[in-house]
Amino acid sequence: MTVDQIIFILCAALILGSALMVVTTGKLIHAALWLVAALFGVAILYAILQAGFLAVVQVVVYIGAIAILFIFAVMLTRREMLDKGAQTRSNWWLPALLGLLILTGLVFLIIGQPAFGRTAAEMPLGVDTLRNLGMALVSQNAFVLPFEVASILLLAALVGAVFVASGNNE
Amino acid sequence: MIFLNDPINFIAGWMRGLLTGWGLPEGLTTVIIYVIGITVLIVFAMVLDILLVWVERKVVARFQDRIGPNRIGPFGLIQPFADIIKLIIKEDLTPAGADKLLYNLGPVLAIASVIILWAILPLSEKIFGVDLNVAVLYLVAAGALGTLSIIVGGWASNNKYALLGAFRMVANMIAYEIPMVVVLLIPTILADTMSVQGITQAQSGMWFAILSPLGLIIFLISAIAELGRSPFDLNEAESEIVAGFHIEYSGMKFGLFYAGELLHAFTFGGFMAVLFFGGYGGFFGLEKIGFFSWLDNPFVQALVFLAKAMFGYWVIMWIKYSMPRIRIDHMLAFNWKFLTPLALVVLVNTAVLSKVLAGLPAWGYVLGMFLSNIVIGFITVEILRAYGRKQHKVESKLSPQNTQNQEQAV
Amino acid sequence: MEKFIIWLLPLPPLLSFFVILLFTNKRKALSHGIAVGAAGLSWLGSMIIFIRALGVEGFGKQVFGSSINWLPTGSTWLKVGVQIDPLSAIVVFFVAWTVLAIFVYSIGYHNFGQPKGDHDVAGLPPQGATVTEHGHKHSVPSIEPMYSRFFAFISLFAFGMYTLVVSDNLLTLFVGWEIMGLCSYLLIGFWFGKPSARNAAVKAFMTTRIGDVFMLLGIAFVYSFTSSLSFSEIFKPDMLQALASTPAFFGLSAAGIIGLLLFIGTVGKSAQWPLHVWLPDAMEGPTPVSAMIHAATMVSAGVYMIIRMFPLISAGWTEGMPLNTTMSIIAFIGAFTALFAATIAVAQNDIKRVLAYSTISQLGFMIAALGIGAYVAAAFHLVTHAFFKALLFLGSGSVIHGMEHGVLHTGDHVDPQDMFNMGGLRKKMPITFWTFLIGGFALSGFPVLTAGFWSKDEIFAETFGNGHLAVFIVLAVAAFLTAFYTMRQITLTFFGEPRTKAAKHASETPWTMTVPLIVLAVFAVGFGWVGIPEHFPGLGGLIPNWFHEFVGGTLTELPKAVEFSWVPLITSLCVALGGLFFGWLVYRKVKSPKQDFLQIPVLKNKWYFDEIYNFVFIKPASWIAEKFTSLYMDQTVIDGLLHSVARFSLFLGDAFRNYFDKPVINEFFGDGTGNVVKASGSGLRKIQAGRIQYYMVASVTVLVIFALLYYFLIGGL
Amino acid sequence: MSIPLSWYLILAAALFSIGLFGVLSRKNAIAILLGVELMLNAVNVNLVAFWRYQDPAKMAGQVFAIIVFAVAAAEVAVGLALIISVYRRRKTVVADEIDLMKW
Repeated sequence: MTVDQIIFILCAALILGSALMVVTTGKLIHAALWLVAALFGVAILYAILQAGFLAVVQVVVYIGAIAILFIFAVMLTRREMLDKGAQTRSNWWLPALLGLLILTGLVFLIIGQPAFGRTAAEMPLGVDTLRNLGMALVSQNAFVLPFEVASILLLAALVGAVFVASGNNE
Repeated sequence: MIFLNDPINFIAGWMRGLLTGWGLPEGLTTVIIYVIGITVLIVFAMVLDILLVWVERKVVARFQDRIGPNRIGPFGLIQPFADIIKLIIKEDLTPAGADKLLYNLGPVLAIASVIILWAILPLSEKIFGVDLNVAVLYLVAAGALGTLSIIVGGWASNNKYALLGAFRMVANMIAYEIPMVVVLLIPTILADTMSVQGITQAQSGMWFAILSPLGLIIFLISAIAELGRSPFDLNEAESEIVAGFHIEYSGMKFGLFYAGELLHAFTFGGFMAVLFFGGYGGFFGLEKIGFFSWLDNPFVQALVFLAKAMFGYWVIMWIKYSMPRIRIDHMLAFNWKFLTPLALVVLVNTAVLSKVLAGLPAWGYVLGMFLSNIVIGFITVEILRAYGRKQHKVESKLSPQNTQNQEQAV
Repeated sequence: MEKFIIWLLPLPPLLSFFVILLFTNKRKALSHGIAVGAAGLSWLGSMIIFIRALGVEGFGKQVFGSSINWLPTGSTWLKVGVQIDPLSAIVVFFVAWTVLAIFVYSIGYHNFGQPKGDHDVAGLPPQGATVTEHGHKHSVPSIEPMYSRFFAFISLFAFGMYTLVVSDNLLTLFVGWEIMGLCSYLLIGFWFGKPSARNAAVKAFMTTRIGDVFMLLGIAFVYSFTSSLSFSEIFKPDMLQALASTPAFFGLSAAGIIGLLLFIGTVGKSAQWPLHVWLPDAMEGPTPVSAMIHAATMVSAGVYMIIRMFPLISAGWTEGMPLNTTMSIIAFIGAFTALFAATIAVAQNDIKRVLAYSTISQLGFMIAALGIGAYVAAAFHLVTHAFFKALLFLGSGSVIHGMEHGVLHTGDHVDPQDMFNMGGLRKKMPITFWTFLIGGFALSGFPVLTAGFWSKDEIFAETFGNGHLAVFIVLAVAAFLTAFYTMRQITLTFFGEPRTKAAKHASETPWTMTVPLIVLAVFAVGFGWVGIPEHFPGLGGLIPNWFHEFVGGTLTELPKAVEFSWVPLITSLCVALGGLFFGWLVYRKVKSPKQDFLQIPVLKNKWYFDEIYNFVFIKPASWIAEKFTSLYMDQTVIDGLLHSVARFSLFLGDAFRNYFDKPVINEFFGDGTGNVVKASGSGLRKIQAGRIQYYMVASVTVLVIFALLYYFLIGGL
Repeated sequence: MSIPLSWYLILAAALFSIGLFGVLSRKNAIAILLGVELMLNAVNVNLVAFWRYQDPAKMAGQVFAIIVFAVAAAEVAVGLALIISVYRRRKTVVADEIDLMKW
């Protein structure tokens, strides 16, 4: 077992443990913070995968924006719930069963594919991933259209969210 | 002489030899060396932090025409250590109804969000934590963690002032993050890289502060807002919400918030030095002359860097102790209606000009960039003046004194 | 650089059309500002192109042009593009000038700056407004109610014309051609409240359509033969050789048939016999329209197109050889039209109709010249004619305008277009008089000074020099008649004493109308001097025969300049001066139509062509439509068939309804299904909890079940 | 890099299943959105892992991950706005109580 693998397993434990806490913990604000931990673990995973840019963006977007939004939403709506009572539905066993079924199925399939057992080749020298990514996002022959569409989606979501949440549209 | 030229690698090599000599495996050695390196960096930052307390108090005193701490040790240098001892032995209170885990997590996150920034601060060409190729973005990401620490601390205190302070702080940070990100792109464009080493080296001939003075000013303003220092210190506005998000904290937990803020300010001074003042280098080509080649020594560079960072820190303090606090709505309006658009204009200007002027000789490039900034600044000031005059007219029309005059005239 | 300008040439008028139509319809000043501005932009571009073209040595061999792939046709592309060669450069030159002049003229013509009319409605000419000035009322001209729309239409027209001229292929040329046809229709029927204008519009549209259909056939034929529509492809020497040597129908070669089909397009567009009938009626439109569309540009476009296609028509023919069939037909129709229209023109009393027939006649001159292979002469006359005929039309519009002013002033309702109601206007309208005189002299071919002389002289020289005597004589007679009716018109309109009160009170028109007149008058005089033949006695060689060199360069080999001969020159002098003299002599005393000995019915009624067409085509067509198709076919046969089908269907429907629909469908299937659905619905509605997570659980469950089934039954991935 | 690709895929599958469980079982609408975020992250882990293991010179995997970021941000912004709006009118964020659309 190499250092890489140890780090991966620690990281995976962090992600899965936090994720389990997200879906099971009683206090919603804790769930949101556990989500932050899980997302942080995913960011580390990206760093291990040598996608440094994505790792940092994961922190900026998920922890800096999305998690904060969640915490705000929890704070703004806590009066009624007050985190009392059961937080999961009474028939929680059915989703659990479904999740387990899907997990076993997927694991079964993944293990069955020998191609998935390989390890990654060394990162080729001289490949500037960040520059490539930037060029891919704005180059005509690559992804400029999806990129622009995504930005329009974000704009629309921004306007929509402000309108829906502003409360003046009674 | 090797130690003097490349201290970090020298020590690392020596330790690697030592540890592998003890029979430790290669991988474990690497991990141990990294852990030691990180620890040293953190210790360095924290010791510096203690000194900063003294610096802050001395400088404030001078601004306010006082002497400052002067009893314990020469020039009161021992004063901060005494303060620390006091904080440590104070009673550590946890309010009733507080969320214990989060309440304790808050200060830790606060200081951690600052310390992780030191990983990318290049003290010199050879002394640095790590040279990330996304360092500029990393700066923003660390800011996000800072936001999180404050909201966690404010929420967990179970105190309405704390929560209000946290809300204000978050609104503040999220808002001012936008001009900050935009303006961070200016050094990125000018240096054609996001790595801080690259940005520093790109400034060996000319500081970006001269190529983009407006970018520097916007960065400074949004950095102050990000720090939550006066005039943007609404998160702890004493007259309104007592002490804001850290109202319930006492003892060393409060000390961590306080130390975090000071170190954060100094770190931003450092980033200002790196992004706009050439970091550890930037002697306008002086170091290439044989007589001045000692400027390339890592320790000299580190000293230069710390001096520049201290200058930035001093500017932030200068502003803090000379400006009154502004109102929350004014602060947000200032950001959304003025700073963000201006930052975008400056960014577009820089991006376009850096391509347009690329063919010119160096002096033409620098002059063009500088003049374009001056022109934009002039136009901005003129627009603000026109707006101010209009505002003034409207207000004078509405003011009671004026109405009285009119009534008398009638 | 030039390429971009050429691409951009047609654009300003098009933008102007849309902007006026969509945004500035209510703002009159803005509308004409935009339209004139757009025309000005195109004018500027045209001048730049023209001047640059002058600077290129041997321009005919290295033209400006560029093309883009437009429509994929199998493995190849249909290309569209623009091209300016010497011929189109010269056409762009006069189009730009006349279009700009007429745009400006239209401002004054539609009474811009005058008050709104008292009873004016959209679709009728303005009837005048009453204003009170210094305490007493009087009538003044009123502004056109559809002012902005007019400028939108003429802008669209200008777009069509520019498109046609800059095209490097038959396809876009045809597009421009059809846009102009549409605009012609819209503008002739601009005052659609007048039944005569309506009918004239329909007539013009239908008549030119006949030509256009044949032209489209010709284009299709060209494409099927050469797989290309661009001129440079078609005019390649081996392509022309192949076209000329391939026999097609009626003993003609492919080139001949194509040329003939395209020529029929020209016959329609340029109003040649036998499709000439629409042009005189088109004078129902506003005068700027008559000047621009029906004198200077659109009808010239027909001639332009056939000149452009000259290499195709003359494929296999070289100078000095006997004419091929197509060219003979073209020469015959041109010469015949020239004479025939001239005879009608001498008997018309409407000032604009005289000019209309004169236009037909002059176009005949060009066609005839082209038919005998005088390429340069035809192009030369095209340009000079465009200038002086636009000038004459605008002058006549100015006269009518002045007369209308008199009519409104006196309240005396006389026809302001009838020349017998005028007289003595030279003192009332001096600028109009002098410019009209210049235009008229140019049309008559007044020697040496005027442009018309030089271009007409070149046609005479070519016909005579190449031995086409019959054509020469016919054209000479036509030229004599031209001079004669021109002088008749000038004499009746401007000389003598006013014959009505309205003529007495006519007044000069505003500067927006007179300035274009002066500009065009300069060209009507000056443009002839660029084409003085080298061997002309006295003047020849003083100025190099620039026009011949420049335009001739379009062809692969420069056409030979014809040998100088005294016969055509003297003929030309005689017919011009003689016609002018006789015209003045006969009409200086004439006071009313009764004293006019040329008011003979056959000429007055245009050789009864309208009546003949009415009898031969329109009556039978309506008879077939009304009697045969409508009464017999439609009402008896088709309707009867339909009625019986309907009756049978009714019977069948009834049977189905009573014996099948009601018992089986309605009660069993219909109500039965309804009941089943209702029952199951009320049972199933319990699952419709409205709770999203129920739905999600259900869908995920189904997904898992199907995945398992898929895996185990079909196996693997 | 001595980690097999399948480890990443199994981790992503597990994360996805946990997220799915959260979405299906939690009462609070905000908690459901938290589950959705976990599922989106599982997808992103897969995308980035395949990018790294397939051909790092082709950026499609990272680009898709970035677009997923954008979509996630948009989804959270609109979703939370809706929840807050619903909360204002109905004083509840329990998904089962937001059932005006049922029969």
